[in-house]
Amino acid sequence: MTATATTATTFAALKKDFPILQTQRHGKPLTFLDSAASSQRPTQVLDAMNLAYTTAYANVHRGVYGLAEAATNAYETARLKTARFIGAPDSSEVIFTKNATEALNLVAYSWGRTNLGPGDAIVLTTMEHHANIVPWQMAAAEKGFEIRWIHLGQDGQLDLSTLDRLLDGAKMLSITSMSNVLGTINPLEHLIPAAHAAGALVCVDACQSVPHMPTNVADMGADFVAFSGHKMLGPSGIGVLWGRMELLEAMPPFLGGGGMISNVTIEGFMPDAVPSKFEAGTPPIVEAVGLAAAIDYLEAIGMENIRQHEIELTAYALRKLREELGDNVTIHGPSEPAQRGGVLSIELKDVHAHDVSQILDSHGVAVRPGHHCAKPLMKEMGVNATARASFYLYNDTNDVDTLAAALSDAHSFFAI
Amino acid sequence: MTATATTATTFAALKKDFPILQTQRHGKPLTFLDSAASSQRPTQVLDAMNLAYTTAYANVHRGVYGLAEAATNAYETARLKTARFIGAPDSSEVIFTKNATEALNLVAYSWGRTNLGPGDAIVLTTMEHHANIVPWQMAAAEKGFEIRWIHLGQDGQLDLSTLDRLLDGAKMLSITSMSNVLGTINPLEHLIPAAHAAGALVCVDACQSVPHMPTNVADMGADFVAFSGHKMLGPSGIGVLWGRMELLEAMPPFLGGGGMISNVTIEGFMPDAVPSKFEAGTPPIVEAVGLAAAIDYLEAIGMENIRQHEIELTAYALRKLREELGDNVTIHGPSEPAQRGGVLSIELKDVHAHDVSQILDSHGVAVRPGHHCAKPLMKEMGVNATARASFYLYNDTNDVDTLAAALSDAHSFFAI
Amino acid sequence: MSDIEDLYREIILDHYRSPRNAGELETPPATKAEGFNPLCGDEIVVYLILDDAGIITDLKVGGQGCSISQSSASMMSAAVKGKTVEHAREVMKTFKGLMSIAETGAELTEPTPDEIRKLGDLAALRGVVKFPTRIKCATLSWNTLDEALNEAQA
Amino acid sequence: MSDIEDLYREIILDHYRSPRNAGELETPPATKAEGFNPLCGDEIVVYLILDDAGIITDLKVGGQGCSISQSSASMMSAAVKGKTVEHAREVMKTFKGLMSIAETGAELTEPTPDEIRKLGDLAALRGVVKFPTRIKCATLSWNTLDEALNEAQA
Ligand SMILES: Cc1ncc(COP(=O)(O)O)c(C=O)c1O
Ligand SMILES: Cc1ncc(COP(=O)(O)O)c(C=O)c1O
Repeated sequence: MTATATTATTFAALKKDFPILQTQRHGKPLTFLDSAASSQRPTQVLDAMNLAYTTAYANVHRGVYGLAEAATNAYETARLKTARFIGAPDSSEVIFTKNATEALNLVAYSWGRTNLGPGDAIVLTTMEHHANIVPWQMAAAEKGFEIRWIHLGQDGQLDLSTLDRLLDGAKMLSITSMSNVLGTINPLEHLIPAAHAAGALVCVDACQSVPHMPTNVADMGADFVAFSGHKMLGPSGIGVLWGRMELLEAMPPFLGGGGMISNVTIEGFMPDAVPSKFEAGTPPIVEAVGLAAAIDYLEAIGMENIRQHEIELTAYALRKLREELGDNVTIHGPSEPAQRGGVLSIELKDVHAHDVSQILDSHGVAVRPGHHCAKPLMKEMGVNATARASFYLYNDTNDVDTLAAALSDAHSFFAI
Repeated sequence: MTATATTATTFAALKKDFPILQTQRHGKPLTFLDSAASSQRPTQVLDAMNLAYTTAYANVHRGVYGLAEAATNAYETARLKTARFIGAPDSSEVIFTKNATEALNLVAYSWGRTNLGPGDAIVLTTMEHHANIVPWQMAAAEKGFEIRWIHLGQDGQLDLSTLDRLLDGAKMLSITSMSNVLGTINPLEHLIPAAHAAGALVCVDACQSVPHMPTNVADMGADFVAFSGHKMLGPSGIGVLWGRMELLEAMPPFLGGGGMISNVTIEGFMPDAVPSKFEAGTPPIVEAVGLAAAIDYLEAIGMENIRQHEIELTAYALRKLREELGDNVTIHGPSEPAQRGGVLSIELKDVHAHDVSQILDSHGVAVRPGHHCAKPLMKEMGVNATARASFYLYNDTNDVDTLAAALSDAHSFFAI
Repeated sequence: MSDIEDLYREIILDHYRSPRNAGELETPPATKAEGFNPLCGDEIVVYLILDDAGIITDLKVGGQGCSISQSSASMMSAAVKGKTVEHAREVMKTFKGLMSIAETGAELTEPTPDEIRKLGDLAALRGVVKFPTRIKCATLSWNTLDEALNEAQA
Repeated sequence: MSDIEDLYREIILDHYRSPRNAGELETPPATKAEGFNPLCGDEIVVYLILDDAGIITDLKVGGQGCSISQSSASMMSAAVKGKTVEHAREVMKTFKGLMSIAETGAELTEPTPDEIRKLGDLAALRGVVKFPTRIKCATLSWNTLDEALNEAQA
């Protein structure tokens, strides 16, 4: 692996770092196309976690002895690395959660319930993952504020024609950077300044973009950014919330317990400083070490290179599937590869997504059928379920060819 | 390792299963005595997690393809195993969280904020870990209910002389099964019926007992039970809430997002059934696999045997430290080993806990100084910090001897 | 025969392409129940009319979803329409046994060859059992039928 | 000399056993500030009186904690009592440099041998830097002094 790996062949060589990609399914080599749900991880990440567990594990903070210092150091180094990876001005602004969902709930509970009430409004899009809808619906039901929706427009893009009206008087715009169904990359460079101009904060669900392209939260100008470790070569069990220090400092704690207090008496408690304030209990210690190793791996390849690789692969896939299946296939989302991520929501004529996925599995091809936790979007798309194929740095054109052949088979199987 | 391992020698042989216990500190073999904060884990647990990551990883639920089925299966098997391990009548009553702290917050947010208001009262003890205090204080500040306290009495035991008065009209008793500072095992067999008779529910913080002795939630008769994986040979990043199905079904969700809904529209959402309702987002997938492997390991040894081993070790330690240090050492908590867990809060005359811990570290002995996230208890004990040594199945009398020698050294170092 | 061919037998595809008893009934007099698979978004709507003798005199099925859920619904409708509630519950039990699902609280009993023969077309769904996530697809219509029957009898 | 002997030098133990300037001052006229190490529960209370010329005419230290936090507080009191605020801040900066802590926004500058010599007894705390969790113990009294000075000057 070199830091300047840019050609498809070099990317193909990465596969050997991922033990699970060497396995077989039904006697066929595994073609893993479900990284949008959760990625696989390289040996380097697994090794880093094993090393932590076997040489440097103890509960973090508060310990004076060597193992506790080593574990605390590893955990805090992971925070520093994560902060640098996303361009956070201050590493204390990086809060480790269990997943992106907890990160978004943290914002909705702590910021939302404190700042929103009757007469207030927030803006979401119908393209959001349930993780960026339900926490707000729960808060709205409790606090009585309004949720306004940016709907889907043409070519898998948001309809921004009424943006100004929607933002007028709103206190928050919470929006995905990239749709996990359509691959649509939303124009944050336009939306964030517009929201700020209207006096609204911006929370970005960056689950699908942080793993696949360079991220700089300072340049982006967002107020909160949430993402998950397991979608970016890291382990399960860890997510990240980044927030502007000024906001985090003003917010009440979310979960209460050990590690988030500066004092507790039977009369009450005083919260500790950010980020401890938001990290109650034993944190995902070794998961943070794994995430740091994943970041090292990604940085060694280069996020620009990864993005470029995925654009090329997406372009190839759009062409190839059209060639192979013609009008029997519909691929939702933007038609221009550079405007989208490597997430293809596939509809095969006369074959239900569930059946597509099942037949593909018999070819060793892993794609996910269903609503992808985005039911409002599916409703606007007028579909019930799609079969989603999604790419990551370890995928190559061979994987796309296998996908295309398996889809053809599924189609002929059901079309007789 | 055999299922009938009962002698000290057999337990001593377990050390070889724990790679980190073969490491050294300052050129001395590691004597790890901080399992009450977080335990170490055997190769078997690490291997199970590596196997999952390298052969059976995908996001759980919703996937049709082989890896997704295998991962879902492993995750749900972990739920079954955990349920059986704690004697849960129904495995759906087992909810995986990120740690015990989240489990207790779930109860305080979802059950507490729905059922408690002005005029209501709950009962806690001053012996609680902050994780079982702060979530209730946060809810009380919001909802205006009263928190009543059972205080510390003699010999590290709770003062139950006013129990009836405290429980009168209370809606919840939330209490630790074993103090993480004193080792005190609370008389739940007496307290739970008393609380129920008074019409209160009982939430048990079982962080310190589930890893160390047999647990049967049905026999115990509690309504909620919370504990953490990392204290019972499992990985970081996973905790458990068990609750009675009837209660869980009536409670509103806590975190919102993917996986916890049965439907979402822009108008609102419908929660899924228990346990999904309480498991929003990508769960700690591989952490659950690790926890299941930890349970296998513990069950192979036998929880009764582990408890017996720790009673013997505690008895030996109490004797040995007294012999070696006489009146220069105070060990808080119940004097009778069978009434306590293997948690020794040590005060060394004229030496601050922080310094004790530091000197011990130079002997390779890992003990934790501080308030152990139990500041109200420390205040009642009249101390600011203790040095806590805690035992687990991999500790033996050699470890105790090393501890005693190191404490002697610390004492003479400072006493000159 | 590969697992996948065993799953998608011709008779299943036939029911999928030409579902029996598709449609709606007016409520009332019909009873209606909706079933929902949150994992894949499949929906089944069962309409039925029960006469005083406990016979399902009419039954229609609506909804949408994958070949397994839709063909299972079609076969279910054919298997119980015109039959007694008792008979319908018997078939349901046999079919769930075939899917490795025991009644709540009961031990799983594998259906006998004789019982399976009585299932008719439904027996073709036995290949589903090798694909655990699809079992929910195959049983969705039956759970919905169960609800509709309970309601009609309530 | 082992790390641990380097950490616990005799002069440190001496300040720990016989703390200088221990006690309280009446407020007002004195200014009081409390410092708190949530990790270990150490507490430092600084009382000081600043005259119009900017001289710390009196200073007392209360609180409790480990040998490092208490000896550091004692040494701090001896180093700044009777001195100007300017001088106190200078010593603080040197001491924090010794502890590898840079001022907010500034690069870390290691103190010169000359500066270290000027620290007097405080230089004995240099061994702490090898034990990162103890750095907070050593600097607690200084941060509390800083607060007290800010308040007195406000
Ligand atoms: C008694 C008790 N309760 C709660 C906790 C909190 O557990 P966790 O940090 O895993 O959330 C602990 C451990 O620190 C504990 O000992
Ligand atoms: C866009 C988006 N947001 C949020 C999530 C939720 O992430 P997690 O399940 O890790 O909490 C996902 C992934 O499922 C996603 O794709």
